[in-house]
Amino acid sequence: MSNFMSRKDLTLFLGFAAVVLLLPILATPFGAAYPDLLQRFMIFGIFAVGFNILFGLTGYLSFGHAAFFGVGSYAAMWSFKLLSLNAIPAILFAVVMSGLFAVAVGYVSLRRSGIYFSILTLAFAQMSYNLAYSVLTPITNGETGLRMTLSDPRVIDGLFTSASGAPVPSLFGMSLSGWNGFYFTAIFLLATFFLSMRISNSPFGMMLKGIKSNQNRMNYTGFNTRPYTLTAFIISGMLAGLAGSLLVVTDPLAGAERMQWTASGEVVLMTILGGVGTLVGPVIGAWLIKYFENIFSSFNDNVLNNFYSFLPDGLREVVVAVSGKFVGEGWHLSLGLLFVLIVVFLPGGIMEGVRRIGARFGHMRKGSKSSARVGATAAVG
Amino acid sequence: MQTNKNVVLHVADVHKHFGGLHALSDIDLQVKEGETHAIIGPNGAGKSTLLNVIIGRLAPSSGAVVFDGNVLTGRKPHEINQLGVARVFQTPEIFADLSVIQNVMTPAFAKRDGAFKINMFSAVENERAIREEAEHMLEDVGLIDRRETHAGALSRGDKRRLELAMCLIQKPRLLLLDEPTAGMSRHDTNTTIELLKKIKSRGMTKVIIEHDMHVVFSLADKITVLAGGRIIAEGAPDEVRGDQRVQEAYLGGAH
Amino acid sequence: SRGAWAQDFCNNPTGSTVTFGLNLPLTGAYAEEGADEQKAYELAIKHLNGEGDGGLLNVLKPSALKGNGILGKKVQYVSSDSQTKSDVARAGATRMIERDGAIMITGGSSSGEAIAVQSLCQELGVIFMAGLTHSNDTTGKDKRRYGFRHFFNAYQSGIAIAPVLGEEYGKERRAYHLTADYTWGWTQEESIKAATEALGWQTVQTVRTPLGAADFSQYLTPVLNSGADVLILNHYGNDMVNSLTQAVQFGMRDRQANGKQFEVVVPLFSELMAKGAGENIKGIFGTSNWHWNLPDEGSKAFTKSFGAAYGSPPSQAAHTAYVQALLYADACERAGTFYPPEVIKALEGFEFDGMGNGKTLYRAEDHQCMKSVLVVRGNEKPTSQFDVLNIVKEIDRETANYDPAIFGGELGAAEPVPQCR
Amino acid sequence: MNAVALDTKPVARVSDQPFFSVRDIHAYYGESYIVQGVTFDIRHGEILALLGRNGAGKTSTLRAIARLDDPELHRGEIWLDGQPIHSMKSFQAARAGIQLVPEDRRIIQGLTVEENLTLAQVAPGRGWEIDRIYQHFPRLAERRRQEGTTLSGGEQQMLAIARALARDLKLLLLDEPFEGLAPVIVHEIERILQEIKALGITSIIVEQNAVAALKLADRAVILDTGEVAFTGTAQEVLDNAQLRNEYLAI
Amino acid sequence: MFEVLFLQFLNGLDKGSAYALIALGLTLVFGTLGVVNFAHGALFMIGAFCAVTFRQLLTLETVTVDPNNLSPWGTPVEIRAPLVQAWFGDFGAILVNYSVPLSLLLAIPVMLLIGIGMERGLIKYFYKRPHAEQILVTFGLAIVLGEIIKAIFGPNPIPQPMPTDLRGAADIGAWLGMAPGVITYPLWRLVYFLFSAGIIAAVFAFLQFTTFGMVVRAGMADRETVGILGINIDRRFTIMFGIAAVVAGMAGVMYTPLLPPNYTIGMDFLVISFVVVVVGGMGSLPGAIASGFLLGILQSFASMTQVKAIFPGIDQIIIYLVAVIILLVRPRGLLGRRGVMET
Ligand SMILES: Nc1ncnc2c1ncn2[C@@H]1O[C@H](COP(=O)(O)OP(=O)(O)OP(=O)(O)O)[C@@H](O)[C@H]1O
Ligand SMILES: Nc1ncnc2c1ncn2[C@@H]1O[C@H](COP(=O)(O)OP(=O)(O)OP(=O)(O)O)[C@@H](O)[C@H]1O
Ligand SMILES: [Mg+2]
Ligand SMILES: [Mg+2]
Repeated sequence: MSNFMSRKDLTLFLGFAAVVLLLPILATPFGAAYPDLLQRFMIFGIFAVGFNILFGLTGYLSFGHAAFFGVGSYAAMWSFKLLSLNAIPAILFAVVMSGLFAVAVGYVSLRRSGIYFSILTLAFAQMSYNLAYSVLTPITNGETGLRMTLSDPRVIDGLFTSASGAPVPSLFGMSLSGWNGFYFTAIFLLATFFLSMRISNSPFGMMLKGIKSNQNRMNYTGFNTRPYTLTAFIISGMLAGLAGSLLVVTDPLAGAERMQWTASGEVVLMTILGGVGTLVGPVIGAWLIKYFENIFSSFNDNVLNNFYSFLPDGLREVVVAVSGKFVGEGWHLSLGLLFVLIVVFLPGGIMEGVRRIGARFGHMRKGSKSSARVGATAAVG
Repeated sequence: MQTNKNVVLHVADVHKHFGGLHALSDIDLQVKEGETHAIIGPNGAGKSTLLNVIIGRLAPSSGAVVFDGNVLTGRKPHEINQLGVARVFQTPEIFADLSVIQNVMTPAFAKRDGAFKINMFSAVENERAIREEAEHMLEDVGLIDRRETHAGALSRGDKRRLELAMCLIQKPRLLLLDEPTAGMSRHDTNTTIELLKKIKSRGMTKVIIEHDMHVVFSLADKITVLAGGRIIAEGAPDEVRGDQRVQEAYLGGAH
Repeated sequence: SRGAWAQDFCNNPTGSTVTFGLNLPLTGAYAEEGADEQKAYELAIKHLNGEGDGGLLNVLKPSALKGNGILGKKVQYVSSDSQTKSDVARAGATRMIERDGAIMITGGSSSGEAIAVQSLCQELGVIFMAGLTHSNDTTGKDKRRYGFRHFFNAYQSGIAIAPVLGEEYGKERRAYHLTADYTWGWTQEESIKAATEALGWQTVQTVRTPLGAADFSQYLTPVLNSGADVLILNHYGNDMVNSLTQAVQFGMRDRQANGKQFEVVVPLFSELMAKGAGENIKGIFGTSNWHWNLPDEGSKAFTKSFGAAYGSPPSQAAHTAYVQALLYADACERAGTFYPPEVIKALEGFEFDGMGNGKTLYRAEDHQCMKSVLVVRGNEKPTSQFDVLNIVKEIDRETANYDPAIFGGELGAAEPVPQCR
Repeated sequence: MNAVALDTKPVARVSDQPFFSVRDIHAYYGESYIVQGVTFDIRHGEILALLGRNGAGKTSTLRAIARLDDPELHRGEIWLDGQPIHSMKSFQAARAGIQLVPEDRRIIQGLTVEENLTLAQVAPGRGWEIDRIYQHFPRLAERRRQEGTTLSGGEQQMLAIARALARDLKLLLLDEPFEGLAPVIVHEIERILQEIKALGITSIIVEQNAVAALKLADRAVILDTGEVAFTGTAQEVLDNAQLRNEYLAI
Repeated sequence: MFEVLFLQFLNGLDKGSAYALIALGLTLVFGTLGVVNFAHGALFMIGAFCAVTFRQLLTLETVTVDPNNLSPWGTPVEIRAPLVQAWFGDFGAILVNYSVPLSLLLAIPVMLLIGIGMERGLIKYFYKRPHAEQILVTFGLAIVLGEIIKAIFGPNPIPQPMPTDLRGAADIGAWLGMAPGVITYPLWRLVYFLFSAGIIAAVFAFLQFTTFGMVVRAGMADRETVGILGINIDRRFTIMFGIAAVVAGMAGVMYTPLLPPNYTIGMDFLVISFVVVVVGGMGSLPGAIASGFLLGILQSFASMTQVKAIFPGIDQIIIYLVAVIILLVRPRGLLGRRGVMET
């Protein structure tokens, strides 16, 4: 272990693993402790962590990562329809397909940098989305989304058993819905987290950071930067595909909206919210946004009324009316406010905020000169 | 003189013009193994342009650059570096977001692993060999106590020394220095001179652009004087110092 | 006795209450439909629990409802924002089933959503009472044993509107279709095309337009010189509002073609869309599932209690939502249990009256309600901002009927009941 | 913006009253405390040489005086000819007559040589006319249409100084004006600075080439790790060998 | 065939002018100030709702209820009397009729205030911050603004009738001496085209032929140095932002008759306008405008059934396809400046 993992990393990883695996308990007070949401926490955590490998380390802001997510979903679903209900081949197939797609898109898009790169990726994703929704319907089943049916061939399964009842994904016969699904996805999140930890501490990761910092210098230092950026792009594309496939494993439907630019934007927001380039940040960002989408949106007036039942009627109506603006159909509003407040008060995202608070306390103990990473040089641009 | 030594760098009658402006005209230059070749000349003479052509940042309008059998013109910067050519820029080019030590380790990896290698599963902090090498380098240039500083936060002179370290750690066969001591305190200039002398003794070939005559005359084996994009004089330091045209074109009576 | 399956089905309500899961588009372009549906559900739940004026409880015939909740359990609800996206809708439904113990899921404002959630409910063994969904597939090739639709469909729109178009515009017409390029649009185009061609109309051209193409000019100009004299817009929601508005600007309604007045037809639209289209909807033919100014007792009663509660008449979305809630409750009462297979049995082939569309049959073969369908027309001189549509004709159930076999699909089995947790 | 309260009451100028004075300024880059209580005065028309090792804080001090955003001035006062510079933003300080020639020249990308000069005359307070500048810097005249950032290092240095002269300046801050200049040009710049001095423009010059700097300067301040290590006349520095090799190694 | 092509070309110009106008506003803050402004669509939307508000003010009604006459849903029937007409008679009617163009008078000051307020209150602090954070803050802002509009006006589109004289179609064919009725085009779209052309020309002149433009470009390249030269760059940036907001708002106002606005209308235009700006090249007004027209025209032709017959679904992707091709052929879009947001 220690030969390629420092004690600090080890503790971080163990801590993270503990939190993830205890979520069913930890999330209870927040009303989030049910399989489906926790599965999504895991899945979008993977998505965001993978995205961060490209954006956070290499500095290339892709605005089309949802495309790989979508490809992963469709690929996995086709594997369920044609090959087997077993999740493993589906996931492998999905990761390979999204990887291939990433090679193609990355190879073209990485010829440009900065905003030009972003728009290229956006363009590819939007094309995928529009086509998936319309002319590619034979492959994607368009608006209604791709689902399994009793009549699917499923050649591999056919060899062993004759299908009975509604088809659902499984792991060698073990159902993957509910809590099984959660632990199944959790394992993948931990693996992904471990991978990204490794990458950012490895020489490879340092090269990526170098590219982010000064690509020019990297070239004159003897690095061929293109393969590095392409590798990062493919890895994050494959992880997006993995996430996409896990989403159909736990919820067997592949819809086109998950490729739309808003979905690409969502993962960008998740990453920034949590903290670009940090290890844990993207995961937190993903959890936060999914929590708003699923829980805040569910607080309708009668929930609020129960919540504020301790208040006298007149007052309660007012309070409910006011807070009703921010939850239920108003949940978007609070999400928007959250974005603004976070970036105004915690520049650099949640993790950066945490780091600073930590530093503050550090100062109180040793009030000496510290060379904080501030300054025109870093900030301008 | 080391006339018997073989030529490593040959700039074969290079022209470079920007629109109407002839920044370089029929430059023909030969640098010998292990030699320290200084290029001096008034501002705007074309010195940096010449280095840019050698390093592949600019394509010459005509002519070619040959480094030890390999034609450099048309090659990618990273290929040229991998052939063993490193450069210090006139305005420091460093990794502003990385720590000082990481700045120096990165080129070491390029030297060891080549232009591209995916090694994800070794942790940087366990790359002992490279780290120690980098620390020695930092001691040599006197930045060791700023090891962990964020390089963007260095003072100008410190940035220069850092960039020098980044090039030296690669032990290039040919080192191109564009005003390495500009803006360095006299004290650090002297240490830098010592450092460069030490490397010279290890037989590294150097092309150095410098305005500080003190530096030039204490390092150079051979001096080429550029003016208006042409070579106006070439030879051993004393010859050049004596040369009349050099006097008015460059030294301007002083020294 | 029925006690046998006491525990072994999803969210079997053990306490004194039973929970409905409302899956509504609260944000996005269909938010107003969502809001209207939510009002209707809240009203229905009040009435089921015996509060308020009882609404349609009094007119539903036959009715097993007692106004004391369902099987003596007080009805309450949880809701989620479907954002009119299949993924999100499924996430919401799953939450309401897994976390909030919803016994039944209902709502929605698009066929994509409906079909996605319906298949989910099949997997989890929870009954889905579809809200606003018009695609043939919902009760056609994507029908499910656990899913039920009260709303009518594109095919019936075709059957209903064709004769009226024949009377109004004659049999010698050349139609040009602009169709939203996704499943619902296609099924509607198909149905209307078939119905109008049966009349003797020709179809000049059918053009697919991207979903959410804000500006349709590049699709409208070719219509002008295509030799067509009717433009049929198979668009819904904002697409419809925009394409109609722009078609009118292109002078479609005040031009002559083939010696006839050029006409625009929008096979499906709702009051809300009509409001959005403003002036431009006047005189436009379309179909509706229901409209508040129907003369029958049920419609009157519903309009009254909805208006009393919210100060405005209900939309067709509100109506279908309300009715679905009551029908489910009634089925449970008749089945005497919440056990889905029994409730399904109670709904399949159930025939009732008094809910606004005359005698209605929940068809066993495809879980599609068979009832009368309305042909409506944009009101030329509205008396209030709610009075945007006039009923031109009520097409009776027999005419609107069709053979469920034509769309294929499989309902699947009701038992064994899947276990949701 | 800055910690010091605005104080506008005009200060009567007594003849021996310093023209420019820095009073105990403390400046930070974010967390890191760099300029640690620097104090000095300059009389009208004087040139002050600000010397010290790399990283001593010379540039930071100049930047603080020019009121740039970082380093951030937390404490201390800066007075120019009775104006409270410490309570100004950089553009106000510039209008008050402070002109910084930054250490890496900061020629503006995407603008031609001429645009770089006209830019300096947009804000109120014109200095030399452009023609006059071209007379003094013929090389710039030749390249007036070239993009400023493609000039050679020395040409850029000239442009940076010219840009300062294009403004009506009371105090000129030069950060390593000789860096990267050929001896001939160094002489040329020295000559220009002499002229400027003759015009009675007060200047502070930061330079590693201490000899050249001290030749020009009347007085000198030596910084060490953000604090003043020595204040006195230029001659004193040249005479004091111990001082020279401790801080300047000359 | 010819008339079809000609009409599609007109559509192209019209669409193009719409894209160009929206992109123009965006490129002022995004292309020039380098702020990734996801709230630009929201500004467009607010503009549109200025038109809505203006009309609602003009059509204010006195509502009296008649208790002994109930509506079918049981509420008393309302008798409504329009105020403005009551006061100004015919003139009032004219006002209402021309509400859309007139609402520009409301939109311009309002948008200016909103723009300046936004910049001073929030964006100002983000010039130096990484683009990532600009995205987050402006996106959040966009959501908030959208939700506020939704809270006030509801989620349903609100139709804005255009002035009666500008309804219907102009017979361009006849103007060009062809048979009447062959080439007719909606008057309002022509008006819109001329309007955007005017605005574009005005802004263009202002930024290209005054030093203001140069100063702002310089300020973007290096704020610090521009400050050293005594220029108060912050104020200029604020003004830029104000102009951008006004341009966006006016585009929104004039678009309402074509597109009944609801609170999502901004987001619908956001992506496309980013594509237009980048394809035009960062920091280049002419580029943004050129690419606006280019994409508009190509989109129109791509939507023709003849074309779609050959490439199914091409109209779905044409914009993005063209974007990809252009960015691969020309590294900085059509006319992009070096070093603007390339890293
Ligand atoms: N990209 C370019 N476009 C136009 N002219 C250029 C370009 N790059 C350099 N020049 C011109 O070429 C000439 C040589 O420039 P170069 O930077 O090589 O001079 P130098 O010898 O390095 O001067 P210094 O010692 O001041 O650095 C200068 O006059 C410069 O203006
Ligand atoms: N942006 C910054 N952020 C943090 N620290 C900085 C920053 N810039 C400079 N420093 C630190 O402030 C100290 C003084 O730097 P400064 O540039 O003022 O030195 P200097 O005297 O100008 O040195 P040189 O002669 O090399 O230019 C140095 O230790 C440097 O590391
Ligand atoms: Mg040079
Ligand atoms: Mg300095």
